[in-house]
Amino acid sequence: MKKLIAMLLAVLMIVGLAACGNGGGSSDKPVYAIICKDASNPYMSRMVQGFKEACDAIGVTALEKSPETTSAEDQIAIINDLVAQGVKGIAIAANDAAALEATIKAATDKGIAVVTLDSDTAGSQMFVNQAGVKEVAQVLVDSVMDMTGGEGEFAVLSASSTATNQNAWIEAMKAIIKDDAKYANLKWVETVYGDDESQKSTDEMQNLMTKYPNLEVVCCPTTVGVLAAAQVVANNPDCGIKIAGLGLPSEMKDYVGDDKACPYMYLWNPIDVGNCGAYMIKAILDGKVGDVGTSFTADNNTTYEITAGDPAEKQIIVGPPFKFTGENINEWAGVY
Amino acid sequence: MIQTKSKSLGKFSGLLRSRESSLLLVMILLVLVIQWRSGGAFLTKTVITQLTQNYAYTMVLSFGMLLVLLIGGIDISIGATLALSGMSTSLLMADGIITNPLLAFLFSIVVGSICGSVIGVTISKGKVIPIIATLGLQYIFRGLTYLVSGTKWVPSDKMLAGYKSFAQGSFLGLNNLFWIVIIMFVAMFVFLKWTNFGRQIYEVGSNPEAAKISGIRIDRVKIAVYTINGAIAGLAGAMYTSMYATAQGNMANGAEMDVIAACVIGGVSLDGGQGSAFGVLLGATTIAIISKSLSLVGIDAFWQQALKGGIIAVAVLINVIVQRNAARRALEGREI
Amino acid sequence: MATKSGRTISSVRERSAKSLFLRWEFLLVLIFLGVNVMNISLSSNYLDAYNLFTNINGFLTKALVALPMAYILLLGDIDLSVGGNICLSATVLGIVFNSTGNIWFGIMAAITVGTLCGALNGLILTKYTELAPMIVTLATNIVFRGLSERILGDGSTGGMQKIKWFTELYYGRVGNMVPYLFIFFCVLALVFGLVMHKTVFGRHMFAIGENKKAAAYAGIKVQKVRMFVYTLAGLICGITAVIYCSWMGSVKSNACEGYELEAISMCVLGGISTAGGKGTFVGSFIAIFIVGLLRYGLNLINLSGQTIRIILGILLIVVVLYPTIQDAIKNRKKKAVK
Amino acid sequence: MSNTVLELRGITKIFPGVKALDNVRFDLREGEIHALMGENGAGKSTFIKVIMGVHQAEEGEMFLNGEKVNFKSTRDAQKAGIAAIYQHVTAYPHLTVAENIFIGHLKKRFGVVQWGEMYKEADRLLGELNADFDSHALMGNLSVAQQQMVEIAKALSLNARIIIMDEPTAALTKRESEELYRIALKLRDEGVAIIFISHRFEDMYALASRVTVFRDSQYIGTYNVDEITNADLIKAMVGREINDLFPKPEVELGEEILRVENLCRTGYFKDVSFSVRKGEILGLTGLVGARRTEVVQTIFGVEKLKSGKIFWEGKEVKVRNPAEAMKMGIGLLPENRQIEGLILDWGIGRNITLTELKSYVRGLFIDEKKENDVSKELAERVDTKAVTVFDKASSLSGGNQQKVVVAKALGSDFKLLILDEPTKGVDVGAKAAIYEIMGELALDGYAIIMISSEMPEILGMSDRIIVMCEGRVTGELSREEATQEKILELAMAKHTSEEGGE
Repeated sequence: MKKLIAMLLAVLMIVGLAACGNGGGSSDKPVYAIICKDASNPYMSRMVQGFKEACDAIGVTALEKSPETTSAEDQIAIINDLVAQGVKGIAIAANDAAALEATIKAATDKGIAVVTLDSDTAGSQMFVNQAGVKEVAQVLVDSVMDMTGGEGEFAVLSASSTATNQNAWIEAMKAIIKDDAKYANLKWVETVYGDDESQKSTDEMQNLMTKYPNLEVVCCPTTVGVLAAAQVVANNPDCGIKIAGLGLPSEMKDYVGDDKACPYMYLWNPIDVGNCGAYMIKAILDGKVGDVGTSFTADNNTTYEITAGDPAEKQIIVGPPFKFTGENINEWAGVY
Repeated sequence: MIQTKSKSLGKFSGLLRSRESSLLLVMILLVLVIQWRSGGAFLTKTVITQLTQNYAYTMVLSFGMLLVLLIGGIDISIGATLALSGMSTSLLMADGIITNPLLAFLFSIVVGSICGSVIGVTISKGKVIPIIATLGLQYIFRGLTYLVSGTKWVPSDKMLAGYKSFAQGSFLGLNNLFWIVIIMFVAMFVFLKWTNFGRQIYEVGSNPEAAKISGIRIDRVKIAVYTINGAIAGLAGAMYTSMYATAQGNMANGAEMDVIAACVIGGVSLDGGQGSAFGVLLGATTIAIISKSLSLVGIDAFWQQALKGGIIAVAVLINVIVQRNAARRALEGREI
Repeated sequence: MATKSGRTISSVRERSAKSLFLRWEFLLVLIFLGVNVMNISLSSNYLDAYNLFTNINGFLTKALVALPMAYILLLGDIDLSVGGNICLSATVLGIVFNSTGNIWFGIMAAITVGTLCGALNGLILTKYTELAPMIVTLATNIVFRGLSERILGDGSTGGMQKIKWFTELYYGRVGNMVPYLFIFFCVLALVFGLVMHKTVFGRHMFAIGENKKAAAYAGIKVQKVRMFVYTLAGLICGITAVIYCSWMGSVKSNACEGYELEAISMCVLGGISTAGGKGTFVGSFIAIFIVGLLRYGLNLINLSGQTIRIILGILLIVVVLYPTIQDAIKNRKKKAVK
Repeated sequence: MSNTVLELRGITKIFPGVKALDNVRFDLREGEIHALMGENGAGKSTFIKVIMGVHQAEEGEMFLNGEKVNFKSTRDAQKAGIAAIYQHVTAYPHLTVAENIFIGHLKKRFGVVQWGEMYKEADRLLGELNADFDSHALMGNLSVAQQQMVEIAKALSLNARIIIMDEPTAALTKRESEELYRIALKLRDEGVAIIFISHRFEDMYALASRVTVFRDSQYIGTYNVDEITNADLIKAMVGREINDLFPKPEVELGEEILRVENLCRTGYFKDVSFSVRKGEILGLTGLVGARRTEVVQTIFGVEKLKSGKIFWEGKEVKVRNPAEAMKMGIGLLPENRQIEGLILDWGIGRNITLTELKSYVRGLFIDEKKENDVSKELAERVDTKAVTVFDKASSLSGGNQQKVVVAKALGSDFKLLILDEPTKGVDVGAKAAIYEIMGELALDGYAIIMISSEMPEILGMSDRIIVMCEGRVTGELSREEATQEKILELAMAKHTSEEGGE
């Protein structure tokens, strides 16, 4: 008999444990959900912050979901859960450019508005592009151009080899350098992958410095990579290497400035991106979004011009990349 | 009767001695090949210091794993223990509760040893198979790391200056972290060779039944070994966070695989009773050299993973072939 | 040979009701019901069959590899290379499909590569029996994933979703409700269960897991069985790769990470003891759905992925500790009696 | 009369299903070698384990130099000055000889192990025993005899006042045994009390002053060695006349079924040749380390052969694995039943049917009903004491476990049965039953090879006896010409056999 009681206890334990979860899913206000790329990325947490602020303004409940691993499979599982919960809109930073299409289509068929932000995927009704792929690539190439003084060796330290955003920017940078003779004597020595992990990014950065003694600039189109690279340069000041790329001001506060490792860097306000994502969902649900080429005014009374995107058909640009220099870095460090 | 050839080799006896000297030979050969292939870029002061600094924490972890393997156990949760102890220490530093670096190191070690003792009790008193106990606890510790940090990072500017500078500092030309490795190696060598408890670990691993009859309390030895292993993982957590000056949720993900490989290459047998501190030091250094030099030698990023797996497999096969020959030679030695 | 003292031995296995209750599977059924009760009470739309099946389909790819993993654990071995194997097989499918333009070649290639990878594990482990399966399959896992990373570089191979019938493998449903994959999984699980419990091969696996030496002396070709089981695991990885491509449409080198540990947890939860030889298939079958639906339920109440991992970790440890707790209760009872 | 050093009274030890020791008495005087004799399974080894604290007796008391003691582990016994040398040496293969000697009492100063001192001391002890290896050797590389010498050195290092030797000469050659006698007598003269366990009379006559006999886990009596005759001692040990114990039926021998010619396996045995005929019981005997088990393992296909020929029913055959051997009709009952012969956690029914599972398949699946019925019939045929076919093999006594293994063999139609130490660790009652079954099998036309190191059993049951020593066949004796002395002489005659060494 004692064993039976033990068994019932085990079951109750599980039920009790789970019941203490934070609240049921069926509150009356409509729910907008946001899905990040993975669970531990400060850029993503700022984007979620923006998304939540916008949701409060619109008067809907915001719901943040992050997958266990940075993979498309986990994101698909989350989308299915959200559809089952009957959320009204989903904003997703896709881990794969194609894999989510069928699942998103199943959601949109059910009238759920699905937008992508930060990194795009097929099937999305609208890509909230923080800054055009070409614009980002252009600013990165120009920074390298400026920091090398027009010619010299430079390398790229990217996130993981499967990161859709970074790969798109790298392709665009290659195209820009090939088309314009101005960049002819820039020598792109190598592209290495830090997998968005401090240790691997540091190792790859150190290897670059050893393999290419007269390397002048390392361009890091990822917030994790740029911080690791800046730290390596700061730790051996006489290496004479400059860091360019995209970084969070709060992270890079000690490393950005004229005499510092990273003269200047670019990024955009992830909070704006999150914010804009929420309003896009509202706009789609209200049927305001027309075809490519037209424009509309969202509830945050800013007008957006719809341009053709790839792989999502429609995309809007939140704004040009923002430049952080020694002067304005401290001011923005508090914001994000 | 067989006459053992120990007399000619001086104090140390046969087989164990020869495996470590052959491993040293392989390592030296490896360094020479890398030096030649990388055009002399490997054996420079900067690369060696980087190598000793970046891989100090895996070397330290390998000594902890040596103890666990010696008693015939296994621990695949050391990556998660490292992350939990490193993250909790960094969080307390960010909130200003821990103000001096030494206290931070001690706190991290304490958290690690708590995790280790939980594993020890589950395996010894709970009679759970080591691979399954550490698999389950790996999920729990990794989940706690994210839970404790609320999936956010601890940025570098929130870390104590003294804590970060410790990792960069050096003493008598050697990096501080590498000093920890040296001290750990000496301590482990003395502990395993000259202390009573050290010998008991070999006894429990070599012949558990005989050890039990002769009055050694097996459960106590197991709990002690796993607790020490946890404490070492805690120390490695502090070393990792001070070295990379940030604390991420996914740090040291998969570190346990490299550490097990280092021990196996270092001649430690997975069934217990066989292995030495010197062998593990060589094994860990070999793994560090391989990981560090792959990109230096111009093997492109995409071959690295495949090559690393191949090298582990080859090292394991060589170990078995050496053992088989020794057994066959012993058989042929018997006069019939 | 006359029977000596006429002592008779009964050969009828009587099933006492009590013994049925105390079996491991009953506890799992209890937990399974508990999970469902919890899910229903937590969110009303859990019972929506369509969404339920969509979610079940989500974890069936992991569940497929749990089937051969049960056999491997039964033998007292382990296979940490299933994740890498599926990733490599899926990569090969994508590459072959894109180069030949014919999906059938892709499918054949994926299944062959998967089976060969499994056979490679088997070959090494049966030729060098002293090698620990954990370290060998750990190394081959890194090699398989490394090869797929080498082939794909920073890109990915895809476009499989353009073939309509191919995507139906995963998304297709009978009567727009029960997915083909679910039916395929249940049939495969039934076959695996019957082979394990009712056939000579299954009994041999139990014997090997329980005592390798006694099995060898009883004329069982131990190494042949191990070789077959590892190759079978490879075959199932190949098939899972095909289904993965039909589901995802494209493959990256970080696909299927962690599948091996998930599969092992499902089997251990199902009562397959890692010391080999014990455990039943029904237990693992139920455990697969316990893990899958528990995750689904906890997701429904929006627990973060990490908290779910903690709960699964705790569940795994509690379940494995259960026999020891049982013995402790029994001993205390015995001590009290004496 | 020197005073009593160790005394045990009313010792009873119960294992599941069997009473290993039943109200046993024993006393040991200072400076005395006291022999403890009895058949296999009489409880000698269990008694020693009770003294050493490995087992705790349910009833009875132990007195050391007059005061009551109770040891929880061998470490307590060692601290009290009692050392034991077991038959199956419990060594640490990965560690050096020196460490094996000083296990549990490492020489330490301020907590630091003094290796130099230990190696020196170990070499001194080994020198005293004039061992031909030194303290740096790895224990795993040594032979059984060498490991035994290390155990003796260990006892000396504890300067124990009481030393227990469990069957020490079983693995030693004549020269090594005499060496051991010299050491034992030297220790005795230094006042050390020794309990010497053996079932070989010449050990007892050479060393002991008193002898105690155990039979069926009971105390029979203690006698002065010079007052008791050989026959009375055997009668006390065996409890019955030899001849009526072995019901060996007269069987008319059939034609030759198996012949092996100069089988060799590196490191184990060389030029082993013999043959066996239908209905014949061939005894294969020798000391521990004679490699008899390895020979039959090779015939049965568990291990590979280096060279030599095997003829089955006249034709030369290659036996690559046990399955092939069994298909031909060769069955093997392995030496240690509990590891190689049975799956302890399984029911006896499933154990019995394991080898011939294919014959119980109906359609695709195993017909469990048929399987249970056949296993019931086979188990009853060998009169196994069990309630149901589902009783776990581990719950049975040694004798019954052996009957299950025999029942398993009867399930297949073998022509040759190899029994490796069939009655080891089996109580006397079950022994008689096993001999009976062997007799009946011979009558049924089975050829039987019986490996045994018990002289009465070999003499009583075999038609022909092959004697081996250290991997070589040293002689063949017919049933009529065989005596215990001749067998022993051949068993220790390394390389002195007629056809000259290698």
